[in-house]
Amino acid sequence: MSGHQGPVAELRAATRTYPGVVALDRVDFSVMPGEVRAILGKNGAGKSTLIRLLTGAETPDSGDVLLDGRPFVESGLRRTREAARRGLRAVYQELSLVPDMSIAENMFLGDWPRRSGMLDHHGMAEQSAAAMRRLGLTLDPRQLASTLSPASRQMVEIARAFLGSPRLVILDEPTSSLAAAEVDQVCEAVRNAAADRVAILYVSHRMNEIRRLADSATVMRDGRVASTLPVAGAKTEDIVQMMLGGAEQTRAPHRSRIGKTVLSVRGIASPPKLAGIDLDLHEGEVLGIAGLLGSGRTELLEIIMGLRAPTAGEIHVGTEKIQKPGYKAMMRRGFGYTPESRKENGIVPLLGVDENTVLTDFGRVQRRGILSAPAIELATRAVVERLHVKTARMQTPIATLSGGNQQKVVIGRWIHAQSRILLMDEPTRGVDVEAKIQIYDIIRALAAEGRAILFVSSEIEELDQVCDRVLVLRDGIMAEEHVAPAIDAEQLLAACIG
Amino acid sequence: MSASTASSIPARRLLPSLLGHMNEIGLIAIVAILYVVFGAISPGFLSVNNQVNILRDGATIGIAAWAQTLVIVAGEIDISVGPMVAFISVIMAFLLKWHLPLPVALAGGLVLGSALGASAGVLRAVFTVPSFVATLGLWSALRGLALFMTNALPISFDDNDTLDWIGGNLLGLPVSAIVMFVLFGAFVFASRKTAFGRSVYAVGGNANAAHLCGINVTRIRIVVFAISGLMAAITAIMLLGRLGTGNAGAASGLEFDVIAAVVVGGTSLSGGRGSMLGTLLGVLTITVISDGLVLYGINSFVQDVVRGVIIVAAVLLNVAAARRSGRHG
Amino acid sequence: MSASTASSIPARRLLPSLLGHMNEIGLIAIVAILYVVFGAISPGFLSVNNQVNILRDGATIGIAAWAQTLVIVAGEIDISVGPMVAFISVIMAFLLKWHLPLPVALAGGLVLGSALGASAGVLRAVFTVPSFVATLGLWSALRGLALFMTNALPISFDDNDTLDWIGGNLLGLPVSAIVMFVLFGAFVFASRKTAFGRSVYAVGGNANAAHLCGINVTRIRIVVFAISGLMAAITAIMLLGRLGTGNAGAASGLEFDVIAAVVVGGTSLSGGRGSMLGTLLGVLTITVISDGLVLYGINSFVQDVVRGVIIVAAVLLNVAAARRSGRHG
Amino acid sequence: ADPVGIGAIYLDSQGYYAGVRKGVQDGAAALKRPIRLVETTAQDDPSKESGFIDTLVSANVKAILLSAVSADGSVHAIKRAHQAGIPIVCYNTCVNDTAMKKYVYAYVVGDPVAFGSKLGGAAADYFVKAGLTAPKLAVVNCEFVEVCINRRKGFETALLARVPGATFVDNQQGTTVDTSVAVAEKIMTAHPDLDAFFGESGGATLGATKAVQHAGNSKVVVFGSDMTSDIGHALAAHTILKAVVDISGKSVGRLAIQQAMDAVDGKSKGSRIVPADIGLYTTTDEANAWLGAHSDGIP
Ligand SMILES: Nc1ncnc2c1ncn2[C@@H]1O[C@H](COP(=O)(O)OP(=O)(O)OP(=O)(O)O)[C@@H](O)[C@H]1O
Ligand SMILES: Nc1ncnc2c1ncn2[C@@H]1O[C@H](COP(=O)(O)OP(=O)(O)OP(=O)(O)O)[C@@H](O)[C@H]1O
Ligand SMILES: [Mg+2]
Ligand SMILES: [Mg+2]
Repeated sequence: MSGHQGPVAELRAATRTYPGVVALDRVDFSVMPGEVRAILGKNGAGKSTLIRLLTGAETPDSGDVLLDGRPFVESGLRRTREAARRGLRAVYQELSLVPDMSIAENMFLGDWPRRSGMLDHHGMAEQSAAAMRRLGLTLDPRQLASTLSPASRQMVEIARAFLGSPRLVILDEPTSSLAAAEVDQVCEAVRNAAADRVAILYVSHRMNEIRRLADSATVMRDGRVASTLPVAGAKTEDIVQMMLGGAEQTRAPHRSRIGKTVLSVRGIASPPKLAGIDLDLHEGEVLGIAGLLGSGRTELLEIIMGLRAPTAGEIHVGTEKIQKPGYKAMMRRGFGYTPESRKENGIVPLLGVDENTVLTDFGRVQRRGILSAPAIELATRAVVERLHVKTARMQTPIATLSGGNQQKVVIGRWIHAQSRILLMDEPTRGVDVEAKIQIYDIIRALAAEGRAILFVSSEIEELDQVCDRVLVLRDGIMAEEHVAPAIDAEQLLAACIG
Repeated sequence: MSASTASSIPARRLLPSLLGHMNEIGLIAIVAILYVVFGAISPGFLSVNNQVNILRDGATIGIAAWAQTLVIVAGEIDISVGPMVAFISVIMAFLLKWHLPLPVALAGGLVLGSALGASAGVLRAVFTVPSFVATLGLWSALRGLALFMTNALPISFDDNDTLDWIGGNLLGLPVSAIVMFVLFGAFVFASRKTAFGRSVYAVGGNANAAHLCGINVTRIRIVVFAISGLMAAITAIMLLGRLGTGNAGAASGLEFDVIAAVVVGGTSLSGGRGSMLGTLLGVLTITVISDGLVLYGINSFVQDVVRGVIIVAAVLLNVAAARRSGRHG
Repeated sequence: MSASTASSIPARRLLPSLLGHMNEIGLIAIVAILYVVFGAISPGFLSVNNQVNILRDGATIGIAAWAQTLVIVAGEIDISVGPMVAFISVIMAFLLKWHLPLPVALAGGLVLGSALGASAGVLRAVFTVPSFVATLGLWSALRGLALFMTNALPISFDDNDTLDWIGGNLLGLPVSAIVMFVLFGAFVFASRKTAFGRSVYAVGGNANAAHLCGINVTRIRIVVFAISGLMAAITAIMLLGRLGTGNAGAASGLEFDVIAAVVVGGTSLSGGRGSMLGTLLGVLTITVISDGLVLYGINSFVQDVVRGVIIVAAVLLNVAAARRSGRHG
Repeated sequence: ADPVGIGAIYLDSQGYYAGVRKGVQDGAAALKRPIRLVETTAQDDPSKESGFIDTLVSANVKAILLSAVSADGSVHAIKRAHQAGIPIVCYNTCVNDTAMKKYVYAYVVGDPVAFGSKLGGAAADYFVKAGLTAPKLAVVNCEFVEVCINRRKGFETALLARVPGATFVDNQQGTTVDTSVAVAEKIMTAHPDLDAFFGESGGATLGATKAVQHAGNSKVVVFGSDMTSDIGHALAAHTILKAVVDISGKSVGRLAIQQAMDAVDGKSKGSRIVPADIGLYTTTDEANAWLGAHSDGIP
């Protein structure tokens, strides 16, 4: 360890631009050993860019990056390795596992331990297993990363960050696909590390986590540091206000009228996760499903949509019993599905916002079998305006939008298709506070129109904000039901754990 | 890679539509340079006659290249083009030799081409055999079959006025070039203005997402290969018109030229991105290089060297242009 | 595809090690079937002599295929193999003809091969030219250059005992086959047990993640192509030993056989996944098919047909086996 | 009795080798002995040829017929067959003289220089008759194989001997019909004052003829090699194609299998070279006669 007593990491007047955007604008930033620093800001505020400068993944256009008071020696592609050598670990926002490699190899990616010149697979497996145990994970380290659920992948990445003896651990939205129990594990790991004088940078859109963990917070807005302040004294509203830069916050509107049953599920089983699920969904209702990581919520949605065959049980849509399940057939019955992983299964990155919107139903934007540019423009504009999607033009490739705006388009495509029943799997994952509230509003407004919504979320706090009713999935069955207005986050969490 | 990008931020805002076509503009510049150079050094290069030749040669690559663009945009590849063209020309020649009426023979060839293409598509889409392997199988099998059926000898048939007309010119333009341009229009239209065309881009861009939006990914994949087979059959008709016989050894290596034209045209081999206009310019580049070099009269072996260098240089310029315009690979 | 996947998750936990090698087991079954069939129908197929032949032919494909496996696992492709082998054999023959000592001539060829491969790697890694295009350029240029330098005539040189020994047998095994097996061992070791090998898988699987973890993606890409060039040079030495002259027209179409062997061996063309053992079995499959068909004595054109069908069938079986084992493409 | 295994390697997939194969098969049938032919194509590649020879050796064939890909490049492989005690019969092309004396039982050949020279003579006849003292010629070649280079040498020598003013303005590769048509068209564009084409192979000849035909009323004529039905018809028309030189594939094949069986029977030989007839066809009548004799279309 160096004898340096100053900041572990520091940016001085760092500027980074991308074509068309100034992602960071003369930012000064520093973090001290043992400090847990939260970084807050809307989507696109520049949080991830700041982090990539610290980890050496990118170089600033101007300004300095210092680790333990010393600048990088290496330049370009070799920087990340130097940063790792100097004790920096990071969990990036985008998935950074190699799918066809084992967990153990992923844990040591790029820096595999060797014994007499050869990779030490055995040692790797043991150390990985130990690192995962510290986070309460019991996965086989030889398992391939591609076979893991999104949540397990994220846990593996977090375990990777705490391997060895780091000086600074950076976590960029580490809990975006985690449920409450896992979040607790992560919090504990962070606190233990901080006690060992490891500095932590923690990016999250979840305010309550930040309150539990962070000593101080840096709020970013439009590529600049708006303020750095101690968390203890600050009021949440003030922080949110700082992030938004004075914009008005809206609150979720009132509950809508519940109509007749549109979907009923009876005895759906799919071992080993689902043992017999019953649920009813009504017109105008937002039905939340809470559960722990891996409790089978995604699987349930996939079964309902006909993407996966259950071993037992039946599904009724209205009065009709589904005989031959199939995704396309469910779409025709008015179902829409927004998948859990936006990047892998949601967006077509190179296509524009417009085409990502009309993909679900070209029929509506055709004139005599020919796609009509004005019709596409009109249909997209309707969705974009209604959902407040922030995009320069309708044709802008969706990959260049912020996560929240991408998610709105993914929801919007089902509005375009006029779906009556929406199944949403983690629709607010990786989305900033402002966009989250907008998405809640959208969901409530859709329900108010008489649509039925099945809402899966691992962020317990948001369930009581949007749902009329919450079912708790535990041990493969719907263990409990909580009905608004008596939905309470703490009770739900307790119910999930069982 | 993400590192070391950025530069011309203001330019982007000024000319977004122009810069969005940096790729095509770069190719036009390359073609222009080739015209200037060959115009100066290759005798007869600029003659009307030779321009007609370029168009005729271009048609052989172009018609197949339109379909290949769709195939590659869909994230697949079809390397069976050359043998497919040869095989179908042989089959049509046999049908004509047996005195079947021309429309029947040609229709037979077109149906056969589509069916063979579709079979590769089924292997890919239903049985998840990688398309390289599925079409490699066709590549080997069709060439062998054509050679076996003909003993490697040309198959001749009675003179046929319509076929001669197809092999000839109309208003000074080769009929095959006219067919190529008409099909180009059709493909531009299909790729931009139809649900099918856009679905191809969606499937190539993210097949999972396309599936979850209700696009029949399997069908799209089968259809693009069927179209590729159909275009090979049309190329076979043009070849039959030009040569007057069915030749099992014809169109050898055509798949390389076709794929090179598509890739030079800026279509990404990883799918989801590409334009018909780019491919048109790619076809022009490849054809002009071959033609200009032959006219220049350098050793045919050196032609291969120069061709290799120019193809790489063209893509290199193109990549550099795209990078300046801020679009990243 | 995410949809309608999964199913037999429990099976996976029961026999993970065995099922993880479903691919290899499937290929062993295919090779076994080929042996039984050809053993029955092709006279002399099972003779020791012919097994030695299969090994010798296998070496021509195999040595290049080990490197190609790394290239494809890294998410790239190298189609320049055939012309590279021919070109380097010609250069080495020239060096020998000018009475340079054998070690110098061979070392020169090896260095040249690595350098040419690395140049394709630089085009890919630094200038982001797609590897298909970069190696297509080499493919065209090297074949042309070799033919031009030799006028398509073989280049002979003084008899050389060491080269003859390389072209001959050692303890009843062809020296080239021994070289192939030694290199196989080296590649298995490198791909499984060294940081370089694992980095190749990481780059092919997720280049971005690899970069963020400090792996020098650019260097890995350049090195895999350099290795591919080096292996082509070694293949050229074997060829020189076998033919005793440098031939510009040799090894034509070798790239197809090599890529087919790798793909039949279960390596995914989209990168990140593949095994050397699979490639070994792929090489065996391709070689046994060619050999058995010639011995069976069917028309050489029909051989192409059968080869095409068997390659597709092998991959089809393999895919089906992998699907049963619960692994998905 | 067990059939006698005979290996036959054809040079590439040109139609000419279909004639050779027919000759070999007919010849084998005519011998009224059980013969098992093991055939394959070397695709102009010495490495493939070498592999096939090894395969044939292990298949226990009693003799191998081949058209060597290269005079020097094929020596090693042939030597191996010789050492395994298997007699080699070359046809059409063979290895260099020294190696041939050591390893080859017989060589059925129409000498390519003589082949080219015959056609060169015919071309000279034509130019002299037409009163052209300085004709401009272009070659459509197949010079990635050596035999084609020798054909051109013979042609040039014979022509220049009698028409010293003749010049060769271009020489480009084109062996499959589609490429040779395109190449010939371009040559005509580059050299509008061209007088004649020399096609070194069947595909080249046919391509050049088609190209002239497409160009319409051109005065360009073609001298070509290797008869096929199409070429026969074009020669019969006699408007563009004026002379064709040909070695009958069938007769070469027949001679080759004959020699192979002699070798199997251990007959000793006087001369290694077995001459095959080189036929020159310059008139409509000769063309029609050829077409009549080859009604199955196989040369
Ligand atoms: N590789 C890139 N190329 C172009 N623009 C980029 C790139 N990476 C980031 N940007 C842009 O830079 C800005 C800052 O992005 P950054 O990822 O740092 O935001 P963030 O605060 O992490 O947002 P989020 O909360 O959505 O993760 C955004 O406008 C983004 O679009
Ligand atoms: N070992 C595995 N192999 C293959 N697929 C898996 C594996 N584990 C999870 N998955 C799939 O990944 C997806 C998400 O997994 P996850 O465990 O998060 O979902 P889940 O069981 O539905 O629980 P959750 O309630 O967290 O959504 C599901 O489709 C699941 O079937
Ligand atoms: Mg971010
Ligand atoms: Mg889930």
